[in-house]
Amino acid sequence: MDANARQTETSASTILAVNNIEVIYNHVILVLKGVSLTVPEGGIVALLGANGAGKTTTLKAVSNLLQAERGDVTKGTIVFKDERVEALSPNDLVRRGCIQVMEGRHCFGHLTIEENLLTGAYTRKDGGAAVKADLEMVYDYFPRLRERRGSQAGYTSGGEQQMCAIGRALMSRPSMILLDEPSMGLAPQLVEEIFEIVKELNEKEGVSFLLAEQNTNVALRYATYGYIMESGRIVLDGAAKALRENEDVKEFYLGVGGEGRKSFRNVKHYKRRKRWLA
Amino acid sequence: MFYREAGQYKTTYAADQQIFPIRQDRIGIGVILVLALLLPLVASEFMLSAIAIPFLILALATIGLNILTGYAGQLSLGTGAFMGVGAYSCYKLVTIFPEVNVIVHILLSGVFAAAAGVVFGLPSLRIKGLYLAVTTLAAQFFLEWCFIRISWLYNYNASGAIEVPGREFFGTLVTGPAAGGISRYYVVLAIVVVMTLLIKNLIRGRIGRQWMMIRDMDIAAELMGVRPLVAKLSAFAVSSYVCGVAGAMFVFFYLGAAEPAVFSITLSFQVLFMAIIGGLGSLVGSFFGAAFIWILPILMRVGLPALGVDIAAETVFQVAQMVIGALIIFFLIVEPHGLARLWAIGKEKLRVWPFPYA
Amino acid sequence: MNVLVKPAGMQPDGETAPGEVLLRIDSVSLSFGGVRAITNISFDIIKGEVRAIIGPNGAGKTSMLNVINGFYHPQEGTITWRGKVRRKMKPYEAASHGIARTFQNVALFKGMTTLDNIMTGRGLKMHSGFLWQCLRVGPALREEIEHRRKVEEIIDFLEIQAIRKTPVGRLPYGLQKRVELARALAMEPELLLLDEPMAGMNLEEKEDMSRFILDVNQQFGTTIALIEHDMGVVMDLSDRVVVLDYGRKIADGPPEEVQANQDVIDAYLGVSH
Amino acid sequence: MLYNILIDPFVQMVDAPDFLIQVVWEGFVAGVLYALIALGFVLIYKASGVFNFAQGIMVVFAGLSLVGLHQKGVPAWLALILAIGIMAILAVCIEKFVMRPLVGQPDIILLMATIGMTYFLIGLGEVIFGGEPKQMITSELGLPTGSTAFEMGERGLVILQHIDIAAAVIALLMVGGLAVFFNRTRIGRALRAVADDHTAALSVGISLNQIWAIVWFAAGIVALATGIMWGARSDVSFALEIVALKALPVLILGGFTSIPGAIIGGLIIGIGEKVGEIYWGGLVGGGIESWLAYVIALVFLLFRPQGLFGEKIIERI
Amino acid sequence: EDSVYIQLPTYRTGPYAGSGIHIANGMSDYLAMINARDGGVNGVKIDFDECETGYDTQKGVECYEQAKAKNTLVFNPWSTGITLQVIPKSSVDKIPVLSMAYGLSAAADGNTFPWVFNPPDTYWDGLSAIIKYIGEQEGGMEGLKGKKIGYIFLDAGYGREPIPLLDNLAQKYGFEVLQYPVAGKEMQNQSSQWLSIRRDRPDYVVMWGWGAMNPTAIKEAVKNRFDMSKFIGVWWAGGDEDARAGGAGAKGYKSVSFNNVGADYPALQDIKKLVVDAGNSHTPADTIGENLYNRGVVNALYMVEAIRTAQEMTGKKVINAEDMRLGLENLKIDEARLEAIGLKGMIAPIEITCSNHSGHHPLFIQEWDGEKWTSATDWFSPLTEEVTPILMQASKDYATSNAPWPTRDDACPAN
Ligand SMILES: Nc1ncnc2c1ncn2[C@@H]1O[C@H](COP(=O)(O)OP(=O)(O)OP(=O)(O)O)[C@@H](O)[C@H]1O
Ligand SMILES: Nc1ncnc2c1ncn2[C@@H]1O[C@H](COP(=O)(O)OP(=O)(O)OP(=O)(O)O)[C@@H](O)[C@H]1O
Ligand SMILES: [Mg+2]
Ligand SMILES: [Mg+2]
Repeated sequence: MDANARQTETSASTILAVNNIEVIYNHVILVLKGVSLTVPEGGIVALLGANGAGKTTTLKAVSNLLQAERGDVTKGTIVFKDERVEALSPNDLVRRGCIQVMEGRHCFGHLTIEENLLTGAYTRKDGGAAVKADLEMVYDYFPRLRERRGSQAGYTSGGEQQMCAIGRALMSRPSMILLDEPSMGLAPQLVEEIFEIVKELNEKEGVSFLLAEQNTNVALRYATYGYIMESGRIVLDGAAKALRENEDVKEFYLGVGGEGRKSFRNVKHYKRRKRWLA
Repeated sequence: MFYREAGQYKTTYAADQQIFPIRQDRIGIGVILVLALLLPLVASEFMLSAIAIPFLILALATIGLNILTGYAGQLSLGTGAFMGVGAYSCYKLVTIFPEVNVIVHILLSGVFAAAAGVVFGLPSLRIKGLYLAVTTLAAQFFLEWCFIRISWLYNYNASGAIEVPGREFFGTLVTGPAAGGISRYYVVLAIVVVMTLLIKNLIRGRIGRQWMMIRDMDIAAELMGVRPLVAKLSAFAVSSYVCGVAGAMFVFFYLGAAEPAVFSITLSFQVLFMAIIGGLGSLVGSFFGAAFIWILPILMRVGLPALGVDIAAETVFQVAQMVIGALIIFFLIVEPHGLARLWAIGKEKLRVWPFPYA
Repeated sequence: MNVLVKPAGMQPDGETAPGEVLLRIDSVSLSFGGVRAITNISFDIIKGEVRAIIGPNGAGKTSMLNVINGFYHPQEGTITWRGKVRRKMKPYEAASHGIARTFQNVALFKGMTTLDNIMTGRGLKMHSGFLWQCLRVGPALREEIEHRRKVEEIIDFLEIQAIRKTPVGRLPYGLQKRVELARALAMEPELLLLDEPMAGMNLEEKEDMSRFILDVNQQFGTTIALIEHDMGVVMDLSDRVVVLDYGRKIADGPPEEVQANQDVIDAYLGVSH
Repeated sequence: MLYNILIDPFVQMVDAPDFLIQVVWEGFVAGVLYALIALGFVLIYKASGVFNFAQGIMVVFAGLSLVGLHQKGVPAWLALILAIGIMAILAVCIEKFVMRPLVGQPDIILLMATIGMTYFLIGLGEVIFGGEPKQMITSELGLPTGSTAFEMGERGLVILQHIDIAAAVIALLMVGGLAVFFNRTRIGRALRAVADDHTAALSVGISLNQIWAIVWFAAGIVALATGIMWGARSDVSFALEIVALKALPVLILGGFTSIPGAIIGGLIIGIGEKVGEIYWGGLVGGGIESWLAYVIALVFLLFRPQGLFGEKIIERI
Repeated sequence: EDSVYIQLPTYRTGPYAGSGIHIANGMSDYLAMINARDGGVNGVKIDFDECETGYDTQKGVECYEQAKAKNTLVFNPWSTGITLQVIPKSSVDKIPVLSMAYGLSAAADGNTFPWVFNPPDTYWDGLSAIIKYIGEQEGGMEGLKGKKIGYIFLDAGYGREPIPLLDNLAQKYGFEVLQYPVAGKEMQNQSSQWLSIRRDRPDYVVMWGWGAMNPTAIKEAVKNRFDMSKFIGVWWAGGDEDARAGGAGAKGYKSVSFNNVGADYPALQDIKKLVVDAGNSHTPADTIGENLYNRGVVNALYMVEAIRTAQEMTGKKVINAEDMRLGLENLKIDEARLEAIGLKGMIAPIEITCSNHSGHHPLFIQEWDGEKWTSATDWFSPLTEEVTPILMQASKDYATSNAPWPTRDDACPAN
């Protein structure tokens, strides 16, 4: 596969390179069957795919959160900033600038929104004033959070928690963010805003992103490169633009067939065959 | 290879809902039962009386606790006391109605334990999780105190202990000091097997599902029409019933006599360890856990000196304790969900064999 | 695809015929300490329709559902269910009133298999006694098999046969949502509350899910209240939409009308879709 | 009957105020000691959401190390330092061999692991130090051993043990210090985060290894202090491990996560059970102390299911 | 080589280890010394090992089953709880139970309990001796009238056993009994009990404690400034360490006893020389001669002498458990024999008969002088006449409540 061929010649401008990893849960369930991908320095890479394809697993493998779920990377390498990171602990990775926003929010329920955000700055050493400034920045991004800053996160609404989780990651001033389904449960307007934030951070501060996203439409609009996963393998990859033009992607992920957008009311109920699996 | 259900088709839901839908499992359990039946032929009196009988009884108690903690999610540290209620009720019943069959008394004594369980289960409606431990601890210590203080319970014996009188079942002596290990073993085996079967049925039916709903997500359960009061109290009742029967059996078929200290918090913890090590929410796990916590230390205590390792008795004891502690941690690390899950993973491995993964 | 036959007895007594108001919310307010989650909201749900509730994050949508099924008790206002003002009820009574729901943060019973999870939905319809269940003969066994059949129909309907015996904790998020729907359907509810059923799904899955929702609505006649952030879905599926913002109602009407409403665009949609 | 329950005890209290003071003082001291044990539990619970069953045996272990070293001829102050060192090693080992491999597991599993640790430590302690009780080296450590008696009225007498006063002072200092540590520092916030969600805490870069080592060490120090104080009252023996169970109602009453809760819960339980036992216990033959604490805690819980100062159990769907 | 097997259930761990260790040391060392010095009993080696019970009834039963499987000659439960467990079994398994001065008082009735022995005295003897002593202090038993006697006890079968007799004596002599139960898990937390004692101001306090309960009680008594000379414990509350825990304030504390302390007896010197100094024992040399150690020796002495008696009576060298019972039932150790053994003066001569398995032997009161135990009285007899009827009644009750209780197959000769 040409994607793999490209991986091997990891250039200096690559911030993250995942090489042919295999992940096994509970010692018996093989979930990732050789996944390779690269994120260029300062790039936004989208990881797309159906439910259960293994997107979350891939991100967790990178951030080393798999152990806590009894998953193991049994094969392959992960290189972040020219350093093998499979054996590092998650906090080492955060210190090196790579942070993950977990799927399903995972806010600290008993901490207030503000305390949640401050835990994001745990690894920072640059002083209270800088943290404070960033706190203001997050509040500016998500005014709703400012309103609810004193509430315990466990009581806030789903969307508020999602904002909190993203804000918390931003607080660590990362150089790379692994975003797992950032748009889940957010109002449409906010989805756009989140991606605007991604773009802004990417352009202004050079933060790289690897995002797993179901909202292919938006994701491919903002990403520079995309990978498509199916049951534990990468089945298609390419520049975002090229993917947007791909007929299959168009039909299955963007919902625009030959005759433009279809109504959800009129979808026919039959299983369609994906051409790349043939 | 050998452990695969390929080719075993189920054509009715009834067939699909058997306890052991896979033929190999059915064969396995059959073999185990036959071995259990044949055990007295080879086992010494010591093995029967000091290992097999208490193991079975404690496994039953563990099942009782598992109903409450493993299936209904209500942490209980009062198992010992509920077992005590069963034992003392049984003693009273046997002395008040000596002509009634002792097995009937054993089964009835659970009812009293169930009543106690319901009373102490009431706070569970408001109090959850670790906090619930305090009500069950209150039950533990209060009941333990009652066992000492209410002399009526032990017929005003000066010793404060209850002694098991000899009773017959179909002409063979099954309780009391003169009852042989073999007859006691068979009675215990029968009760434990039958009760396990009934509980298995209960667990996979509507009531069992209600318990698990409460355990997994009580709010969602309630919104789906489960009345927390009914579900929790029924779990307390059934669990205490089983523990009560186990308690009665513990005294009548194993100890032969008991003072209140037998039903102390130590027993509660012992049973809790069995439940957790075996795997919460698993009936086979209860047997595994009981075996691990009961049999292993005995084997070590008896086995180490027998191997010719020359150390003092208390050192054997202490080393056994350390090893058990270390093994508990080791097993949790290998598989936090207990021996039952380890067993399940083993079976899954066997199933996909010769491939390493599914 | 099996043909779904409307089971006998599914249609509750003729109290509310299609087209009549099934549930009416009258000037309901709800607050938690200082936080006002819902302020003076009124709207109704008509038997047989798909009613969408939309609004920005934290607007009070989930809280509204919680009020409807009795998990939250509003400080003010009345709720009329099938023409009768409903007294304050316990959450577990909602189910017997025929209200089922799915949850925003998946609330499956993690320790059980898919099959068992769906079977829990049949709990209220099973009545065999304790002793029968212990013995698992007679009524208990019959009942178990009969309901299993119902559950299998739902499994077929939602196309989740393959995961029948998988513990739900291991399923990917999207499938969990589908199992949750199956569980709610198993209750054969009159009113089905769906809280963001399609969050975290890709287009294909959303299409499937839409199909299921429409089928449920059309074939079983189940009334549906739907919270969803995907405007495409909302516009296509719903008959009427109520829009909340900061706990207040800012619009109510057919989808096209709501979509064009400037307040809604400002508060929620950003650019018009 | 009703008179005996409702009136007589109060008459007794008024009749002999000096005795009442003594009872309350004894309750207070017992409460302080309970609170010390509970404090160790709270530390671990706050930092990991784990109910550390091994706290009781850690108390014994710490006390035995201190006394055992002294018996081997080590001077008291050096023994104290070495005992602290032993607790540090223990903390690191626990973190490395127990907590780290079990990160992210359900609470009950971690609880079980601490039970495994308890078994292990009991065995180890007995192998090293032997099972016989040892006398605490109170005076060698420079702790006061005398007592002061206050005369009250013609027959009244209130006796205060100096060691008890010292225990109260040390407990208050520890509680104060730890409360500040938890509420005012960055680490404190991180600890609370860890208790809520291990995985999420990992994901934001909190080093569980480091935090757990610190906290277990702190719990070890608290255990040592507890061991010294309890040891001064009765001997240091493995029987102390059972007393540690008393910390449970204290903990539950105060709320698992609250440091001030531990001390207040301790005092309520300590004083409550002493007063209850002495003025009401006789009505049912005495010895009600064995369960009174749990019933007191239960009554409080019925009104506040999360304990007096515990964090509210979040129920939202 | 001929040998007989004896299992010694002991506890060197757990909450009661503080008392248990010394007992275990005494028993083992004496048996080891007999093997080393005399090559066993009449040339038959005593093969013994310990079985750790941790004072836990479950483990005790396990040890019993193990002992049974290995054909032990005799079983010494060393715990009242375990004793009660094994009493019913022993008659079926035909293993004599030697519960020296503990266990079930009623078991002294050899007609009802042919397999259980509790020499030299029962708990009821101990209690009656203490009351007798208190009476003497008060100038005769009439002096007891109107007195208040506090009874602080381990709230278990062990501590509760003397209560019926205590109530009985109270009625008879007109004193008042105040009970202060101490729960097993609260052993180290006795301030309530001692506060109550302070309030109630009993004239005497009698203690039925064991393990960690004893030192804690003595400390509390000192702390509460209770007059130590009026504080009297049962023999099990008379360990050296128990009293030592009270520091200087414990001076004057008393306990009833049936053995003298000190290591100057030739047999103990033999132990020191042949066992301890030879490195065949864990015993710290300075604990030889302490009260509980010596008591362990006495327990072992009974066993050895019973074996010897059994050998003489049966003419067999290697005896079995049933012979052992015969030996115990005819055990007689007189002054001459004690002298020969090398323990003259440590215990009073004893005699056990078929119908009297305890003997209700003389006792004495010992007093702690701040360093060690000293005798406070001469040997004197307990109130046997008062105790016997109650005892026989209790034994009858036991048999009826456990009907069908096996009757003795060989009736005791009436004596
Ligand atoms: N802890 C686990 N134990 C066993 N299997 C797991 C576990 N977590 C995930 N899996 C399995 O791994 C596969 C990939 O899951 P993953 O969560 O990575 O998918 P995903 O692409 O993120 O899906 P989604 O879009 O639904 O989030 C799924 O089939 C799932 O069943
Ligand atoms: N039990 C509660 N205690 C305190 N505040 C609450 C509680 N439930 C809801 N809230 C608050 O009420 C507001 C509305 O919450 P709700 O969950 O209804 O929002 P929502 O409309 O569902 O938002 P989203 O789209 O993000 O899920 C939020 O600000 C939330 O923080
Ligand atoms: Mg995912
Ligand atoms: Mg919501």
